[in-house]
Amino acid sequence: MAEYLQTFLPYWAAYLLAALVHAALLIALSLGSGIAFVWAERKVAGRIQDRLGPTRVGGKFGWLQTIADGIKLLTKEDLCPKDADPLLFRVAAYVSFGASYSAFIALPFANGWVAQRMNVAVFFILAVMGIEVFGVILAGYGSGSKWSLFGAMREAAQVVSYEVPLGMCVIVPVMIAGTMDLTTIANMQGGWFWNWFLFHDIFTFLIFWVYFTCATASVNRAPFDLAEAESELVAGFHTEYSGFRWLFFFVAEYGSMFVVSGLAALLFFGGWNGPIPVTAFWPDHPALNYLANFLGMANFVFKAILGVLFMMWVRWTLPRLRIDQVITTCLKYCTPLAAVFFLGATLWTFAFPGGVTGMRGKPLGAAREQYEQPIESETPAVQFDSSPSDQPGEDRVAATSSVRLRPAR
Amino acid sequence: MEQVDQLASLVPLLLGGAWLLPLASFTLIFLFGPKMGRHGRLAAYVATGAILGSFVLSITSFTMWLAQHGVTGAPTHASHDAESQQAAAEKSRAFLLEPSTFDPAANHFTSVAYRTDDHHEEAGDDADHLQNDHHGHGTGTSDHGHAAHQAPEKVVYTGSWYPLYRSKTLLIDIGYYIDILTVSIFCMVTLIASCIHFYSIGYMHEELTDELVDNECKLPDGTSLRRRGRFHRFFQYLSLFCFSMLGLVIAGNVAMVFVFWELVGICSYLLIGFYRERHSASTAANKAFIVNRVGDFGMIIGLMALWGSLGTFAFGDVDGRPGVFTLVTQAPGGIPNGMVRLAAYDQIEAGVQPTDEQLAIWREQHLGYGLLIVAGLGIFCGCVGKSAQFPLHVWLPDAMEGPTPVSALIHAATMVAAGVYLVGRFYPVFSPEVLLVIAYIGAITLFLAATIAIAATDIKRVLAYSTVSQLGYMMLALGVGGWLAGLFHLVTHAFFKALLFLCSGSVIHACHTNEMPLMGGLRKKMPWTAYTMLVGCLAISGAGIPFVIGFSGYYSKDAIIAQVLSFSRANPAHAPLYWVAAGGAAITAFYMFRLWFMTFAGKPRDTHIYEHAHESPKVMYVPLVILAIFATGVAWRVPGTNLSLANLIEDGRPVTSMTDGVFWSSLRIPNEHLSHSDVGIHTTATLVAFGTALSGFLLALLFYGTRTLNAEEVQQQFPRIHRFLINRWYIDDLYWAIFVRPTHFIAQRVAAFDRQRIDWFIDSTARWVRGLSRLDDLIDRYVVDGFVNLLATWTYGIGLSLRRVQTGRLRQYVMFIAVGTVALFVLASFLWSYAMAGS
Amino acid sequence: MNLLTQPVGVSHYLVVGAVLFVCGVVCMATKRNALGVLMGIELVLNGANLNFIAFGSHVLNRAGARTLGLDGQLIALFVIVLAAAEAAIALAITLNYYNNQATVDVDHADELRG
Amino acid sequence: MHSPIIWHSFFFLLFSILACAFAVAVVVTTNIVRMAFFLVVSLGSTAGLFFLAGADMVGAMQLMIYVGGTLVLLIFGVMLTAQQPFVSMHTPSGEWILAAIVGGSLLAVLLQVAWSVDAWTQGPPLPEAAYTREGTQGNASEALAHDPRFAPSQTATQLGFGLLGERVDQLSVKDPESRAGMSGYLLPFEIVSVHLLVVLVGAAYLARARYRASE
Repeated sequence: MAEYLQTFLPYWAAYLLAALVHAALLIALSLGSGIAFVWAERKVAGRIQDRLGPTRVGGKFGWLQTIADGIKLLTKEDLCPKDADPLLFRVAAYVSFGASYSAFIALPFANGWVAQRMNVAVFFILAVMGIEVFGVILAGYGSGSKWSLFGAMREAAQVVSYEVPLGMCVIVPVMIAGTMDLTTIANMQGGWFWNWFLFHDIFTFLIFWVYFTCATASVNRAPFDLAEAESELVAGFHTEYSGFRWLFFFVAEYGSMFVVSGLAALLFFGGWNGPIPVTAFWPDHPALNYLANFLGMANFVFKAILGVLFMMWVRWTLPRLRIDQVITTCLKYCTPLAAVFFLGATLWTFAFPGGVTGMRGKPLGAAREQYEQPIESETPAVQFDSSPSDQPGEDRVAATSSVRLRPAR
Repeated sequence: MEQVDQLASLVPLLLGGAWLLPLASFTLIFLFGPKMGRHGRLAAYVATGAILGSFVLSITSFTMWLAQHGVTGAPTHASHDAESQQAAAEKSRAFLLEPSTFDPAANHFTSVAYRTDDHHEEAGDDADHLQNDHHGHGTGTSDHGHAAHQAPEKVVYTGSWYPLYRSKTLLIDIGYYIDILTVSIFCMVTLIASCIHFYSIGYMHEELTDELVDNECKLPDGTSLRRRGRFHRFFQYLSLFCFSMLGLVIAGNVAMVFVFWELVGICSYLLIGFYRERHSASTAANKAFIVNRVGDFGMIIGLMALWGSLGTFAFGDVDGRPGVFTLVTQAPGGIPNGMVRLAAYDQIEAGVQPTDEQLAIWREQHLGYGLLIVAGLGIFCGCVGKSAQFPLHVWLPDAMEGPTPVSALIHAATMVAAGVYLVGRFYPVFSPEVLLVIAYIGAITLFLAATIAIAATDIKRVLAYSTVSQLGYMMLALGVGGWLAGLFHLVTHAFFKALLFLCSGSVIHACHTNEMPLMGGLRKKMPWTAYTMLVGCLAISGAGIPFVIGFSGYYSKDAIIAQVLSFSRANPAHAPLYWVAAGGAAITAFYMFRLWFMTFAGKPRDTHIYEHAHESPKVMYVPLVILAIFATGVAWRVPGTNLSLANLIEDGRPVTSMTDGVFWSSLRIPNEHLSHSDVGIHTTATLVAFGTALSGFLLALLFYGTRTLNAEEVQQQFPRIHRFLINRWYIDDLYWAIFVRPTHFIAQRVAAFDRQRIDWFIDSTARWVRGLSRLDDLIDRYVVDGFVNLLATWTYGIGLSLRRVQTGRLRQYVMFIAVGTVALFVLASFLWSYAMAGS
Repeated sequence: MNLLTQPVGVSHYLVVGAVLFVCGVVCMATKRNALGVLMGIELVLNGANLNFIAFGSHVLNRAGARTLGLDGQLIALFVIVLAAAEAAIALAITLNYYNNQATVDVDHADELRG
Repeated sequence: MHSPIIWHSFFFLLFSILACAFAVAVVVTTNIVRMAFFLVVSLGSTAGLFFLAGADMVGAMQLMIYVGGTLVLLIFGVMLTAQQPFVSMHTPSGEWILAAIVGGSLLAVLLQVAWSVDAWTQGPPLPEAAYTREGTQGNASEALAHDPRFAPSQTATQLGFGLLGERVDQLSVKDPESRAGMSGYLLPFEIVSVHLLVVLVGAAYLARARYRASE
């Protein structure tokens, strides 16, 4: 886009404009998704509780209820309590939202449709998601309220704890793929749905559930929403917030939900690859490729939304845990399970480097092939054990990748 | 055949068990002795039980042996089926040694089947002598007119329990050499030892107190010594003694014999010195030990001669390696190749094995024969010490200081028997010259001891000299070729001498004195003792009805005298031996009955002692009865069979022995069978023995029984002879003058030198060292310590001044670091630029 | 000199690192709060890390120049990990100190002064 | 000649100003929680600088460990040790002045060193074609693609191998003697792992509640 703009704008302006457009798109996405999710949550909650949910505003399904709420929030007064540390109180919401939003930078929506393709995308997403808790802590502390402080402390303890099993779960697909680049990971799961890492082996299937549990906890959703347990702490860390600032926390939470669900989709459900590889048979034409990518994005968003809906379903089904139960769940169940499945998956990958059903996927250690150089006169310092011809399906992956990898701009 | 093989493994097992049981008992008592019942009473039962167990095991193996091999040895029962024996031997993979092919004049021979309990291999260098036919059976006819008989193979089990050291040049095992002689001696030793154990339980009962008053040991203040009882200790030593003796008997090689030989010595030392607080006892123990060392010195020389020439100590073949016997008996002329080689070492090129022809030539030159004599004499030297033969007999009478059961054990079954046993065991190695020496030593001993015994008044000393004398008989018999006679007498003597000693012990127990002149008429007080002792006296005197029946001593002494007679006929130059033997028999009877009459007959000389005398308890006189029975009938033949002690021992006769002297070519050792079967010799001997014994008895009867003749008068008439005898031929005084006094003199001189010269030197050195140390002390204190203290002071001062820097304020530290960093940077850059500018 | 139109070199990073470092040092030197001192340490470590990254970067050095290469990043990684460990320990010490002294003022921690 | 803006330099400037400014803020402020916040921003910006220097793995690590972990820990500490809200401890002014002098001199020394080497002051030159007006007629994006500043960084795998002891970034070095010195970082990696475990245990031990002592 920047190249196109350069034709009629100054060089720097073109780039700035292009960047702004990209950013606006992402912000719109996160905000829009937030609005949609709030509505969906209300409807889901209603249905689960055997009622209708919003029905009035905007027609039969209450389409516009959230918009109305948003307008209400925007017009509310932005209060800052007397005991609060004004700077921290104000900044907390931005930190939280900024962190959640930053995660979208590395989240690919379709093949190549990513704000910044990163070599360490998985790691980056986890890292910035970890920063989100910082905003919560600042909010809790800066509010000068004991409810907020309690909430923040709980949140911090919980999120820091759950990052351990979460990281372990995420490592498994990364290990199977041999890379942390989300685009590559998703591309590896192309083809039929049994190529998804979820079905790679029994351990990945099991560890997905651990991942989802931990993800739910790390984005602070019920039944792990101790930080805002309204029955005990009024509203937890955002007790003192109102208006637009509160909205930031709200949107950040839903954004995070989308991010972890999207991450699940990318790591376990093939990302933008549908269960049936219809686009693989399309001829290689720019328009068709664009259409394929669009279809992929729809695929991905659908999967992510499914994850979010699943979280909602859980929220309105299970009661909230106590803080000790939360920590117990993390330390006594999730962490050992994740460790065991991680080991299992490692051994499985060793035992069946090519998968069991002709499944594709980059075997462990295949990543280093790119560093292998033709052996010359001297003996190389590093002798790699795997050679390309040993890997079934390797050529197909390469072929698919060459078709799929197209620059976004 | 199966049974034979089983026996070959079973008998060593049984006898080994019998051998080790006393060791177990010793160990037990050693570890837990004082805790065994009150005052260690249980120790007696442990020891007695152990020796009884040994006895049972010995008897068992004895019976099995008889059941398997029967008794064949007697010349009159030579009707054995050689064919079947031969077949049997081949089946059992025994290999036959061809005997005595070298000497057509050999007047007897026996072929030998060595049965080793492990599968033998090639027997080394002499393999061509093995696996031969029995053609030796047919060739060995006697040219003395003695009817040739087909004697069966001698049954010997040799083997090794545990190899201590094996190399090409030396072979030392814990092994065994078992023939019927071994088994018989085992039975004899264990039986007598059992009796003595039982007897000791009664005899030693006063040791069962916490405080025992030893009246014979006076303290400097005149009171008697009081000490704790040592009951368990006594039985501990007894067990060890039995173990050592049995080990000596079963030993398969001379090295092992030597070890147990020394063990026996140390046991005798311990037991003789049992009352160690008594000066006489400890001195006697020392004497016994030291005198024995003298003999052992000779024995070591003999051992070295054997090892240096033959490279083995083993009697029989072990694991296919030929033993001493094989080497000696197989070698033509009786001189083993090894000895010949060693003697001819200066004619042998290095590294070249001499051929058979060369060996034969050297052997013709009698090379190696000297070595054989040295070996024989050396071994015999040990026996002289152990068996108290003439030059070294002085320890035995002094050994009477030990408790009487110990005396019995030493004199009957163990220690002194060991020497005779070893001579018998080693018989094939003794050349005729050595045998002659043995015979003369035996004769001198016999006569000397017998004469001393006449004059002795101490009841135990009489017995002790009688033992020495009887041992002299045995040696004499062995020396004149009476292998059977010597060992026969050994066994019979063991029984009646044990009996006699135990009886005397009983008397001493009753009278609390050893002096015969204080006794008399005791037979009414203690009939069991008196009549068992009478049996013993009769036995030792060789009483019996000629040609019909007699006490055991009758047979054995008969055999000895017959053999000596035979020898003196064959070698007229050595006729005095015969006279000594015959005269000795008379003296024996005389002093024995003198003893008996003085003790038991007549009127009591000391009424006080007589009043207090009493019969011993049952535990003491029952063994006496048992021993008396054996002393009476041990030499009898079981009616209807040819099972008799003589035949048994005959079965154990060594394969062959040299008969003709080499250096002394006229010397001829007559065949023993000759003296048994030749009516002329045998009858003469019997009659002579009977006559001398009777005359001795009559003389004693006249002197002490009826008191027709007065012994005092005789003493007064021949005061010098009496003094000579009382003083034991002045031999002890001679030794004192020759050995002890010079030794004392040299020791005094050495001590004086030590005190005056060496001590002076050491003292002055010490003074020097002290001076130097003072100097060193000063240096250490002021120079070294001063330096160190100075350092410490400095360090302390610096620390004191530096502690102010430690403000405990963190931020200041950070400042220090930062300032330091900046300063370093500046300094470094300055230096760097300076260096740059310089270059 | 327009920074925007000129390629970034190692020196630029070094300057930033120096500033962070000095800030850290000054922070350590002026804060009485133990946790403030800890934060100063973090800053110092980051300044150092920045230098390692800069020296190892192929973006900031001219092609063919001798750089630390991957080692720079590896060392930075180790520094980060050790900094985390150090922070945990320091925090534990601080908490203990607080348990004993009821304050986190490092000026009170001078019981071992000389 | 028209000098175009280099976006790389722009972002560097942005992040470095943020980092330095907030670092100074950390020094200046007395409120400990604010300090923590400023530190977060400063370190986050440093992470950005890492990304810009092509060290994406280290940057992500910086975010993850420092910002997500260490500082959360620090704030825990703050909260656990604060007696009243927003406590601040004042340092005597003299020390401030002293610290400023020392810090200033240290900074001067460091800056002097930083600018003392010519090779360091200039980064790699830009491809001429990319930023000229004429260059846009050509294939500017292709030119940019060859500029390392804009190429996606690929150091994560290399770092992983480096930690496992295989220097895949140095495969081109053929000299065996040079290779001998590049054995990777497996041992330090293992030591650090164990070290972390020990720290974990030790910290838990040190910081555990002393119920028994207080009773």
